[in-house]
Amino acid sequence: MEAKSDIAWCPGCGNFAIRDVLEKLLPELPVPANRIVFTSGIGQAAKMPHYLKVNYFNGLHGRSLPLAVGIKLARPDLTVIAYSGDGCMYGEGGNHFIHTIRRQLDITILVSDNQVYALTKGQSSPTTDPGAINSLSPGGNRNLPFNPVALAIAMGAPFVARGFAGDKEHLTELIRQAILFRGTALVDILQPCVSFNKVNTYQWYRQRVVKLAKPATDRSAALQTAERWGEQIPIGVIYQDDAAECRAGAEIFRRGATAEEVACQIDMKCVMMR
Amino acid sequence: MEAKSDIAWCPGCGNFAIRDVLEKLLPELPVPANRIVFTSGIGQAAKMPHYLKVNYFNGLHGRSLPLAVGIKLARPDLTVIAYSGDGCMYGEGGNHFIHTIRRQLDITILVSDNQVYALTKGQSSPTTDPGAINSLSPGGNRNLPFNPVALAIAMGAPFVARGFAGDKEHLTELIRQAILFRGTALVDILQPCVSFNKVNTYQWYRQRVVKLAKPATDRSAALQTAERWGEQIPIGVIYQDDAAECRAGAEIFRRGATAEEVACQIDMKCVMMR
Amino acid sequence: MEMNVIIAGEAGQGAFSVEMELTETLSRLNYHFFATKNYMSRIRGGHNYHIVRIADHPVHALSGGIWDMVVALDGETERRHRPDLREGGIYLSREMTAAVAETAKEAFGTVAASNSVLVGIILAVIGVSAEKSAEAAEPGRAEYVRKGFEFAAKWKLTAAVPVSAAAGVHRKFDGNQALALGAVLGGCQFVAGYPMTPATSILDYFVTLAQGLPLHFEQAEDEIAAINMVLGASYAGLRAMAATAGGGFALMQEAVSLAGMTETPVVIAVAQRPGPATGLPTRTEQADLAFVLNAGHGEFPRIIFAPGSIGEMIALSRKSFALADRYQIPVFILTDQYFADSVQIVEEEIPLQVDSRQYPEFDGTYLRYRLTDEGISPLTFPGLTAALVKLDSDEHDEEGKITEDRRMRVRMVDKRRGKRALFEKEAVMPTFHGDPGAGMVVLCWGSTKLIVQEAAERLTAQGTPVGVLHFGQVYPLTREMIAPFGLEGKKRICVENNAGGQFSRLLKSELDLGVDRLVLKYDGESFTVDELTRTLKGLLA
Amino acid sequence: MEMNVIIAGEAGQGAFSVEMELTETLSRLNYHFFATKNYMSRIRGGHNYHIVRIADHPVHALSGGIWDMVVALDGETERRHRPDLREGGIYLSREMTAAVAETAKEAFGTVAASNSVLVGIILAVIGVSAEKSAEAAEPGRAEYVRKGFEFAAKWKLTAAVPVSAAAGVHRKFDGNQALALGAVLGGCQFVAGYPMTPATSILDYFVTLAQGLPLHFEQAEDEIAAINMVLGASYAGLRAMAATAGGGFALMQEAVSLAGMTETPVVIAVAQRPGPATGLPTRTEQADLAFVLNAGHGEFPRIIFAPGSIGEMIALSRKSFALADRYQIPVFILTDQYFADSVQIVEEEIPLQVDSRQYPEFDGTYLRYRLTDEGISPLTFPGLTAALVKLDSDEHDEEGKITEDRRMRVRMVDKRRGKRALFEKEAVMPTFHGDPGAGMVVLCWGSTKLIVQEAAERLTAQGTPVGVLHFGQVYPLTREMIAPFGLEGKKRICVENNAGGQFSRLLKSELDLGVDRLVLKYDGESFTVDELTRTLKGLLA
Ligand SMILES: Cc1ncc(C[n+]2csc(CCOP(=O)(O)OP(=O)(O)O)c2C)c(N)n1
Ligand SMILES: Cc1ncc(C[n+]2csc(CCOP(=O)(O)OP(=O)(O)O)c2C)c(N)n1
Ligand code: SF4
Ligand code: SF4
Ligand SMILES: [Mg+2]
Ligand SMILES: [Mg+2]
Repeated sequence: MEAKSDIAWCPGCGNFAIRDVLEKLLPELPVPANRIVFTSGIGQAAKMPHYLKVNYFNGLHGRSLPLAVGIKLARPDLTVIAYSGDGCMYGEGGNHFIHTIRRQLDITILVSDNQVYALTKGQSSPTTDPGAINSLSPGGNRNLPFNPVALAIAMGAPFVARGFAGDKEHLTELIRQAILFRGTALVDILQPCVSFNKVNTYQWYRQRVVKLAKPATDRSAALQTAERWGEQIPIGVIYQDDAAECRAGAEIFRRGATAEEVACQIDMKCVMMR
Repeated sequence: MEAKSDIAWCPGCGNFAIRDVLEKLLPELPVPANRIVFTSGIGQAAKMPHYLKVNYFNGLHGRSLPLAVGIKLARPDLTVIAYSGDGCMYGEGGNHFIHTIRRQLDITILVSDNQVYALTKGQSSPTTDPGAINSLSPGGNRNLPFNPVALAIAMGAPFVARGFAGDKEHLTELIRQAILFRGTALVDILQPCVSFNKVNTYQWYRQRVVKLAKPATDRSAALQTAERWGEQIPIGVIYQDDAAECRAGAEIFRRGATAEEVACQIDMKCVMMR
Repeated sequence: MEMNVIIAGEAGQGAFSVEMELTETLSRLNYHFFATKNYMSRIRGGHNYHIVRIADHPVHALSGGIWDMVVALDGETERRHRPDLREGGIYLSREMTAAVAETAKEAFGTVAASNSVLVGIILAVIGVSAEKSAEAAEPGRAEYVRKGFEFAAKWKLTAAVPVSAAAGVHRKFDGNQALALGAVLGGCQFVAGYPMTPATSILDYFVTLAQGLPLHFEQAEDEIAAINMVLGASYAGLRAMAATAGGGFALMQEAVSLAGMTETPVVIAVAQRPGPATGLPTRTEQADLAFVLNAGHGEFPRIIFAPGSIGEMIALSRKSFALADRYQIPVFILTDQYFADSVQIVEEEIPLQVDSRQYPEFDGTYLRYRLTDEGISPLTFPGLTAALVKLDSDEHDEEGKITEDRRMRVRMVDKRRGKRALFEKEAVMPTFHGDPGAGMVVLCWGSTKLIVQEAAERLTAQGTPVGVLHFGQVYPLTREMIAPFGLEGKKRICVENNAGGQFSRLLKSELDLGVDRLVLKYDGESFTVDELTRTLKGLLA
Repeated sequence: MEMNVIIAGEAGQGAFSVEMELTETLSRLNYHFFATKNYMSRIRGGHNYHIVRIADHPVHALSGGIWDMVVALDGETERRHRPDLREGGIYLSREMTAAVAETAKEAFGTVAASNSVLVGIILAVIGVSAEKSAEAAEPGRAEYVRKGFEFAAKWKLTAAVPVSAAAGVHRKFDGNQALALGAVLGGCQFVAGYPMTPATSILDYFVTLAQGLPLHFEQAEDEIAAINMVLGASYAGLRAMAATAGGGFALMQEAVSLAGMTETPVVIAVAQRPGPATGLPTRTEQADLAFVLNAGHGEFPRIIFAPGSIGEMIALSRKSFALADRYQIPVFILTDQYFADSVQIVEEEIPLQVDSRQYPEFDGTYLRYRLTDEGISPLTFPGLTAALVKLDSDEHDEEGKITEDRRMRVRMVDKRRGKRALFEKEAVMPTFHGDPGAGMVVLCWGSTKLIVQEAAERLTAQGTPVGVLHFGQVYPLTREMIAPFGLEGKKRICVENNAGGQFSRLLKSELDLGVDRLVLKYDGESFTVDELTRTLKGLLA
């Protein structure tokens, strides 16, 4: 494994804690490393797979999810995890976020949510607090905050959780459950960025996070929990629907068609009117 | 005005009714035609501005909203209305839909929601019912439906309504209110497509629509109303928050800077460290 | 012996169905024919027309001459097409087709039957017997077709323009069906897409084939998602393709660059229509060559095919997948609305065996981007063995980890770019048609091939020998590709369906080959044989 | 007389601040200098370095020679940069800089003060007095700088490499500041963007200027939104610009085509970095020329500038807006990370008057796409008069309504493409530098200009006269642009910071001008004067 010094994060970055969690958790899963595939975008968070012993496709900023969808559809036998930052997953990749949920595939979505575009030096991300000041918002961020947890629940995601990099044990369990859950599972992880987010620090979160006892199974109640933010920030599984449908990928890998099958198919279809 | 025969819609298309509504309503607004700007994308719905006496920028598929944002920011004096279809606004343009709401600008979003990609001949759109069969989904549409009304409310839109092309009077009032509302206003309009949507017909909707007496002012209640679909489909203003903040555009049109102002600005800033 | 018929009317009036049903029946009756369509971007109304050229010899282009028969479903047809009816040609007026519809409704209880009745009339005109026609009719429509023969008899049209069947048993395809079939034969198992004319029918046909074959189609939320899904599927182990038109392809640019950087094999079909922007969404043009050639930021190699016949389309579409895998590059197939919507019968045999990927196995020391002597890194897929497969869109080292090392950067750039020299060696040669001794040669690419060839044949027959050199592979271009044809000594004319002469510029920049004259068309329609013959004649005079 | 100093260390250790503060102070002290940076795509750790070349004469490039002074903030510096220290050069070892930090912390209670102390040391080395330095220091940091003089005295470095101030009062800019300032001077009032290195600082500076000027910046959700917002703002009446890097620009392709079709004036700045895909996000390259040249599906005209000096950047960035408006086209400004991150002082006067749009008024008969004799349609904006302004991404008629008429299509294509002939007449001439009689000429474009020029000067001084022809306008290229320089008779060498020789291909396809030799570099770094001098010498020998 990597020496920590080869890892391109700042000392003290919340991503180290998340990496610790994954490094320990992944070998415990009932899936060998070579069947785990991470996709990621671009950003500090998106470098995560480079520091784990897994297959990965570190693609474009914002596009980790369609990569994951393609992989899962092609290879239902693989465990597919999309990993990226808040800017990548909810900003540039926002359209994929909402539509991937609609596909009902067995994909896990993990987000290092540091409420900032860190790699590009601290601009507002969709989850940045209103009023936050940075180079491109000297007068303060003017946008309503994007609530990924509420959105995922509203879009019909069957497993939606919020974790905190400052509580590794709790986070380990959330991620474990998310990966083992059969269906689209989101864990939005509160990840302190020591370089660019001087507000939402470890301490700030520690004073606010409250652990949920158990997930809501009612979407309306879950949405209300999801809306809570500020003095109290709920962490844990916020919504879970074990009965939700889960669509399987296509069982076609290494099953080429024969010339006869093609002949039959084109005789049947090709000569018929469309 | 156009002869109806010059309009590129099918006879009986729900868009004609919506056009009637707009044709009558726009001159009644306290804004002259030359201060009304429509933006639109590509699709049957997106042709709407061509058939009205307004300024328009008929842009790319999915991109009516960022055009509208640019126009409103540049010219707060203009009344800006983004018009498109469900595929355009919620599919290709999904990312703009969620993030435009976050900007809290005074823009009206009108959607001819026919639950289908009509111009390209009937494929599933985000609002197509699960199971619906068409050329690209011969086994039935497998995605969870996208609920624009719920999503808009969850994202914080302050005025969210659903209208029906089959009730012109009611629709007129909804659109009037949406345009006059100061803030981002969505009217998702149930629009029968006689050529490609044989399920959600005029009759089908007529049997189901129920008019809401008044909008919820509580988001949680509004979300529950928004979730209703099936035997009863609520139409009317579903959520309204008159107290919501509304960000004004920039008052800079035709106010060029002088050389002195520039000199002063670069002397002050340029020589300071960033 | 041939018969050119045009069926024209509003969108939704049935001209499209008449064309479909007619070509279907003609192919069962072993006729040679070529059919194409001209339609507006609307679902009902407007004015569309469908052209079927029926012949006793192979035909693969729009004649463009005057019509032997015009079938009017609307009033506009009279104004637009009747002037081009030849003297003594057959005109089915709007009143006559209305009478057909009336009768169909009365006799069969459905107006839709009138399409089949019209098919019957046309078959009668070319002299097919009522019995044979009824036999070859679509299931359940034999009676409708027979009714057409009654009309033909009444109107004295029977065998008015006789054409005999001579094709033998052959399959018909339109260009997009050929593309999709070629892909499936090339081992493509995964397509993700977002509908866009004129590429949608590629998706449609793939979905049709997927009904009975181990293929998957996924409708994406946008084109960016589509191409990234395709790259994900390719990485995971399936040969995969994206298909779209210019505007959709514009959205795929960043992912094309990603494919180049990660060396992920991918095939991308771009069906051209007139731009810029939305342009003329249902018309034709060849104006995205330069765009595809330079698609994606940064520098990386690619191959671009632009087949010109159904057979070539099937073959090159198939081949694209092998090349994409072998060189781990994006391979492009350029087509256009004209080719996509033209229905033709294929005289040659189509080999139906399905190619497939190789699935080499490696141990845990596997490096996705290993620098090898051959210049190509070993490609395999996740989950087959202990080997981990790591792709990175940043510049990377052999393992697939981000690197900022300058020397590694240079080695990786050289490796990627170096592949071009390898695939240049197996470039698909252009095809020469006509008199090799002719002093003039017409250069063309993509869908214009068979139009140009027929025009050249006519000119040669008229005493002006002309050769045609058609490029099915438009990039890369190598000196070896043109060496056998002695182009330097000939007068060179380049025919393109665009305004900028994009291919002629490429010939200049890649091969330093200038052309003497450009023949360009950019009104949204393809060339016709007649028109092109006239233009070339003017130039050669 | 000059002093080349390199300050190197991990990201976050302060080398960046030292460079910033040093150049700031040098510019107040009226020194000539050039500074640039070399940094990794990470926020902390790794190894970055900052180079400042201080001279008694104008310098505008990286010398690249051996260092006169190396300041080590980390251990890596010893290994990486000490070998290039000249004999007798100054080495501030890691221990020494640690001592500085220690002292700074003790004396001033903040480690950050050590950056200013280091600045003081460097100023002492070049022989500035402590008093003057303290006066020129950043507010509140005079004491820190003075402390640097104590260290210099202790280490016997005072005036070790003396350089005198000779620049007079001039402003310093980096390339991206120049671009943003030029835009504002050109009347740009609206920018929408999404952060992406190396374009982010264009946005940063625009935002800085917007603090006191009537400008608006909007941070978009993605690049597609950014460019569409920009087009919306332009349509509504503001001159507007988008700025991004290759990957972000890839996402703007469809909208570039939209600008072409709707004839919406727009300026797009593309700051190049090494690709493909994410590539080397913080390094430099000139490999997006072909991409920009062919950006957007379909055919429509464009202008591309690639300025080579701060003055030229300000002038051409300004000019872009006038041209975009006049011809209703997209105008591109190509820059790169090297230029973006290089800080230089500008000797020439910068005219600060702000250009503005014209707001012509029309009555209700206004047609946005009127076909006029001059070949340009009248441009105005909504809400000024009764005129309605209708833009359409489909092919359209004069009013701006969708049309499928073939003749109208051809007229509109001809109108759009015809604009090229008009703006070719006001092409920006390339600039020639050096001996017009030299038998060899080096062709270059964009950011390499001043590096190539200095290399040519050195060669000329060494007895090998070389001319340099730099293209600030890279497209379109016309014969008139090169006519005065007698290139045909000379040996032509093209220098490019890419692997593909993209500009040389353009010279071939546009002007039929071949080059004899290519000098390419694509390891992520720019050329240095030393390196280029050596390479050119090799070629000329
Ligand atoms: C298309 C594109 N746009 C912009 C960028 C530049 N970029 C790289 S990382 C990043 C922001 C990352 O933010 P986030 O996803 O929150 O990750 P973090 O660095 O905060 O972990 C951006 C804008 C890019 N690489 N590609
Ligand atoms: C980038 C891009 N992708 C695809 C298309 C093709 N296209 C045109 S209209 C349309 C669907 C329109 O659906 P919707 O927005 O619901 O409008 P409707 O026709 O149903 O009114 C599509 C996919 C396009 N024009 N541009
Ligand atoms: S900038 Fe922030 S997110 Fe990035 S590595 Fe540093 S602390 Fe972590
Ligand atoms: S296809 Fe449907 S939406 Fe389009 S015009 Fe016809 S009825 Fe209306
Ligand atoms: Mg982040
Ligand atoms: Mg629709």
